Amino acid sequence: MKSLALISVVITGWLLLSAVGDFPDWGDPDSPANSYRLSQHFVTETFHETAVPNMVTAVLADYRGYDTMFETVVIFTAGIAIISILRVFRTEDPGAGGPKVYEKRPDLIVDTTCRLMIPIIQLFALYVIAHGHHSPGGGFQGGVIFGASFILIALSRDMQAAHKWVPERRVLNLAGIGILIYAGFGLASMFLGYNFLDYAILHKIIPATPIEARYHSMLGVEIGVAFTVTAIMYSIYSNLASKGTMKEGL
Amino acid sequence: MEFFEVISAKFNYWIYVIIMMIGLYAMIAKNNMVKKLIGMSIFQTAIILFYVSIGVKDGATIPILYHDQVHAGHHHDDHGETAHHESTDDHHASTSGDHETDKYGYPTRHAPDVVIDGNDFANPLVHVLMLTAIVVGVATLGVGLAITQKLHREFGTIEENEIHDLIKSGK
Amino acid sequence: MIEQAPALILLFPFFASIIVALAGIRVPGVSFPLTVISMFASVLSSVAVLVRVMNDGVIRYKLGGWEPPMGIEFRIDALGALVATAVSAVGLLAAIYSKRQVPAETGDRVSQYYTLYLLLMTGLLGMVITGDAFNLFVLIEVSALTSYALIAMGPRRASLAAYKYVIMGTIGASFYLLGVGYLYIKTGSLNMVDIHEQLIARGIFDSTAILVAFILITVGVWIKMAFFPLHAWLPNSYAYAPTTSSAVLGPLVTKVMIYVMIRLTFTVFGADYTFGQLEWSEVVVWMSVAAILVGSISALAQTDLRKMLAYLIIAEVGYMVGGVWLADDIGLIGSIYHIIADAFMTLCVFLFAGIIFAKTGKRDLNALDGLFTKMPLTMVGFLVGAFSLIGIPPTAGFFSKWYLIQGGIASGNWEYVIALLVSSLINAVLFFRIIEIAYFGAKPAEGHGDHHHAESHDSKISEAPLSMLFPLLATAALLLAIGLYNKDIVAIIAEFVSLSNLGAILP
Amino acid sequence: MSSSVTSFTPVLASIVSLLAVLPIVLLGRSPNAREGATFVAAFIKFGLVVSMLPAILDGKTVEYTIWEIVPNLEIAFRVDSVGMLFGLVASFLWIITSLYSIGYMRGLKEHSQTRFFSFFAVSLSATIGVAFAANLFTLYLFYEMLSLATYPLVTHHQDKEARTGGRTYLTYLLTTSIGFVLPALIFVYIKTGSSMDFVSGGFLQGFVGPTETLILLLLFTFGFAKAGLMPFHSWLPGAMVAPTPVSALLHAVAVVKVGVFCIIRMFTGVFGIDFLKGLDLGEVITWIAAFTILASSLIALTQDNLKRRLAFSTVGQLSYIILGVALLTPQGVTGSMMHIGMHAFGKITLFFCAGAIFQATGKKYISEMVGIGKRMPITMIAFFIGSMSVIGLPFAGGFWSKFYLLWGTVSDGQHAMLVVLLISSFLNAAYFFPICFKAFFCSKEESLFEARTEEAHPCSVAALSVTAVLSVVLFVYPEPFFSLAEYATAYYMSL
Repeated sequence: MKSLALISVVITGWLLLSAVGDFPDWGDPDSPANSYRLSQHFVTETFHETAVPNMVTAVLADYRGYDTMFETVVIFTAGIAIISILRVFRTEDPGAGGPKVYEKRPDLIVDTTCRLMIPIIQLFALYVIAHGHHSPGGGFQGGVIFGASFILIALSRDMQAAHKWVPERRVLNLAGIGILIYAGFGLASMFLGYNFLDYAILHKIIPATPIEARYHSMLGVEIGVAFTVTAIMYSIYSNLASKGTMKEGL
Repeated sequence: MEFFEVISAKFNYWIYVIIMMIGLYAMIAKNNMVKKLIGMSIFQTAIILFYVSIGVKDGATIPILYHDQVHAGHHHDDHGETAHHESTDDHHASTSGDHETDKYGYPTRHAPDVVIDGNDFANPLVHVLMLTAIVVGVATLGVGLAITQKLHREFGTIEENEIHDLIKSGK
Repeated sequence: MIEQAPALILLFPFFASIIVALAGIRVPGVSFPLTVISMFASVLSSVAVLVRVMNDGVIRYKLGGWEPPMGIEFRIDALGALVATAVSAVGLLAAIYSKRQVPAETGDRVSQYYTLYLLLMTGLLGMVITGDAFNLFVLIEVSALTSYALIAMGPRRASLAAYKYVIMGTIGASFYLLGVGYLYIKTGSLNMVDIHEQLIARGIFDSTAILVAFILITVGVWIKMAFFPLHAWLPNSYAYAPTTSSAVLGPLVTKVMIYVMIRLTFTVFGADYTFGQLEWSEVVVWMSVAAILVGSISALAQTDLRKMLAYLIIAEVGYMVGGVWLADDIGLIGSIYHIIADAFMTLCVFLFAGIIFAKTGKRDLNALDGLFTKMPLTMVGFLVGAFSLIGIPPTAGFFSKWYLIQGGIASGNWEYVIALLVSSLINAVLFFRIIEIAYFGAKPAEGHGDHHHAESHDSKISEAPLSMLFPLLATAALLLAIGLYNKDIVAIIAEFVSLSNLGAILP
Repeated sequence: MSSSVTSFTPVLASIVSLLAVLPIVLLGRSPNAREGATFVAAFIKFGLVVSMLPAILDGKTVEYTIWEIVPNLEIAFRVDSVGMLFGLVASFLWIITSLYSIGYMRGLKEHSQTRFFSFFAVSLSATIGVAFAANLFTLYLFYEMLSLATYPLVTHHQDKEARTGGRTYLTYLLTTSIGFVLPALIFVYIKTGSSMDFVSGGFLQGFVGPTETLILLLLFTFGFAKAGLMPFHSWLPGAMVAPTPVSALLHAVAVVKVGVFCIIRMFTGVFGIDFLKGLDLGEVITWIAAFTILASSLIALTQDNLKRRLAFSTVGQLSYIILGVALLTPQGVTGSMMHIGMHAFGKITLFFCAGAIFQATGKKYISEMVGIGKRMPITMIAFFIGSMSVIGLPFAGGFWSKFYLLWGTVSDGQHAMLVVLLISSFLNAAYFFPICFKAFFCSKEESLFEARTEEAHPCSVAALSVTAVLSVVLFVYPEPFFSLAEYATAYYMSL
């Protein structure tokens, strides 16, 4: 296996390197990728067309919003997949053969620190989500941070404590609702007579110009993404950490 | 020195290939399933490095507009919006000269006065793409780990050859 | 609503999957009907799109209203519409079959199963109709993740197979992603048609980067379709997955990847580049010959029914890859026709294998002992599928072979023709072995006297329930229909092939 | 023969027995009604075939195109004189065989009789389909259908022996048809780009070179392995595990005759006699056929199992037909076509007799049949007549076809073949006459049977008597076959 691996690595590496000489220099503003109308359009026109100063957010949630919807679906799929692979609904035989799970005693320092930190983390997460139009951030980033706050609860105390906040069903609901929010914007555009995910038409139902409708819808879909990511991040953690039993974590 | 020049001009691309091959080697050669997944993670991260390298522009900053550009834009926007609410017809009459509008009277371009230089900002597209790739990487890793855990639950080991032995011996 | 039909093809299963995920966990009973209804709606949308494509030509559906290449578009030509119809139809039939088997084989995870199932269909249908190279990657991953999970839901050997699939699948998808990156770095575009135009406009067909991009994409897609020698992940995955999973994965995943290969070869790189500039047709055709022979011969060595069928898929992949790389009009028509035909015949035999497993609980060929008398209708459905795989007229499989062999002869690739014929014969041996067991019983009587031995076995096994029988027989009927109306299907395919410019580059 | 009539009759003639499967299956519970359905279908079929006879004798053809299945290629029926000849023989003998099988199957209380009669009907459908096929593609379609439809018949007993026989049967037939005929078919399609209709003088001329022609000729000749040309003959003795009515109709008439019929079609309608003559390719096939004739006759001599001896005899007789066309002379071709009919009647009589003996006494081996003439006189007289016909002696129909074959060899100076035919006739006599002789003329001590007359089931005896009598009648009045064969020869050799 080792020699096979070495051979394939050498061949692939040689193949990839052989094309490097053909690439434009690193950082060359005139490279095809940077000078073609695609990236130029995204840089120069995004603000005019969507009113979002953060081009990445605009491209993510609008120009390539369809991709992003499926990105969210990928996360959602991963969550469902892990549940379907790992989750044990029957109660007998918890964590057979795995490392022994200790019952945690509450630790004052860890507990207090986390108590203090978690609200701040969550607040920051909301900021990242909401301010994604103007600064680095967005639904994915904020969602991960938010999800991390729940994971921190589970880590600092135990999984049951985290479950009080986000029981399994609520996790799944959140994840599904997140995607529904995203796709709902698309569907709404469709019902109003435009193509799927063409937010501009939503100005008919929100008081704004078409360009502002895009701006606001993007915030909406980012919130949807954040829902899903938050929920699934926690779900992946809790399943993996409890070996699918959802009883006790690490 | 010539050689060094060649390398340095495309430094990132060389590095990405090397990182990627480390990952690929681990994916194929390692026997431990978690190590394989780590290799997979390295492999995917290398691709992210590659893509992000494409989008770099000398002398450009992150693809978010400068504050004053946005501010100028918002200024126009606010103005337009107020006018719109107060008296639509007036607004049209007064702005049709310098702002294009569509047939419903909505502006076709937001803040048309703001001038954005294409060379000021890095290519945003690759970042979007890589956001997706990261997400995919996380998802695959998660599923991979879940399957590994299931295998561990069922076979009591995560060494591939041991599992093969167990299957062969009919357990 | 007709102009929205392209999006509806995948939006129906997509929304249904979310609803199943939300509602199914409370009321598992809604999962199955929702799945079937949404798949049915998807079939209708596909047919509507197909009709529209045939009348008005290529449909371009701009998602988000953005002009490509800025935004993502669906670009559905005759080929895409045809494959989408086949994919959604297979999805519908396999879904109907799963009614009883999902609760039986996946226990308390019914809603998760159907969620994943619908997401898989969403991914596959999305792959077929998208016109964006990067979006294709995302959808490949959606379908891949769901496949991993659908396989891993099986018994314990399935988990190991799924793990290998994760590793191989990730390498394949990553290669594809890298290839797209190489294309992007040279052209700056992600839209398939636009990439092709840029390749021409910039005159960079000689570039090494484009060559490497081509290799990466091709190899990546080959891994995903289990083309020999990159097929190692497939047999166990499909053999040990729950029968409902393999009934949908077996027919669809490899076929859709072959569609993707055709799409990328002809739309992104263009026939001129692939067959004119690169002179690899010979090599790839020889590889496909190896795939066909290895697949068939390995299938011969199996005693596990589904594993045997899984190896046959590898051989069939060889048919189609070879057919494309014959660089011949008719060969390409044959390949595409075979995508449709093979999707249904693989479905047919996998449904059969599923029914046998459900009824007897056994995986090996001896489970079929004397089944002709016990389950005659099931066997009839199976016979049609088997005849189609062997290539007996007038089933669909005969006509796909007809076109493929024609392409092989016309392009002078006799080795491919011989491989096809040999594989047909091996298939005949394989399936008549099954037919013999089902007809004579596992141990036939020595003399003439004991004619009634079949009845003396345990007679608990009876005809399959309607929810299993209907998809099987419907598939069998479709196989005959696809065969008898092959001319109309080929007319649709020819629409695509005539645009592919393949005839012009031939010497 | 330029004028043609468009009529649905040929299609109907083919599918009527296919449609009959439905009533046969539905009436499965009541044997009399089921057999009634078989008979009705058989008579309708024969009637439909005969109804087209006047038109054919008028020099017309009856055509019907069902639909274009592959671009430029149609599923189409066309009845011409050769097809008519074969169709007449097959559909008529189905009636007789149905009669016989009723006796045989009931007499032996066979299982799964419904399945048996259903597939029998399907096989007949395919046979008539082959006979009336207008082009190579349609022919191939029905040829394959016949292979598969006869499989359950061959393996009817569902025991180990049947499985082995069935395996051999399918291995040979499918290997050759998929391995040889299909590529040749597609090659021809590509080269000519035509609809592959059988036409006078063939359609290959001008499209393929001499080497390609030779390869195609060999692929087709060996590919239609139902013709039993050596070395692809061993499925035929293997298939003798089938119940005797199956052996009789399928392996003396329908299946094997479909094989030679296809080869005749190849020679006359695809390659064209003149084209082959120009390339001098007939000789290759004549030698293969000659070898098969002699070898199979010698093997037949050594067989003790009556059905196997008949099988090897069939292999040899089939090669007569191939040899006849391969002579590429008008008389040879006429002789071949006539031999399809003449040999069918003779051989089916022999098979019926073999079955009747098995049915009445359970004997399969020739060595056990000493003195059987006293026990089953009608059967053994029929056997004698059948033998005469197959050997080609006067007072039986076989004489005429053999006469034409011999004439064919002489007219073109192919004396080697004349010798082959004569030796073979001698060998035929050598393996048939001792059976008849020992059946009747043996001392009381030698006889293995008590001296009481006990024939088989009356249905069986009636059937074999009819065919035996018809064999004789065909000597006196060979008319329909004779003129049909003459017409065909004239048409295909553009005389």
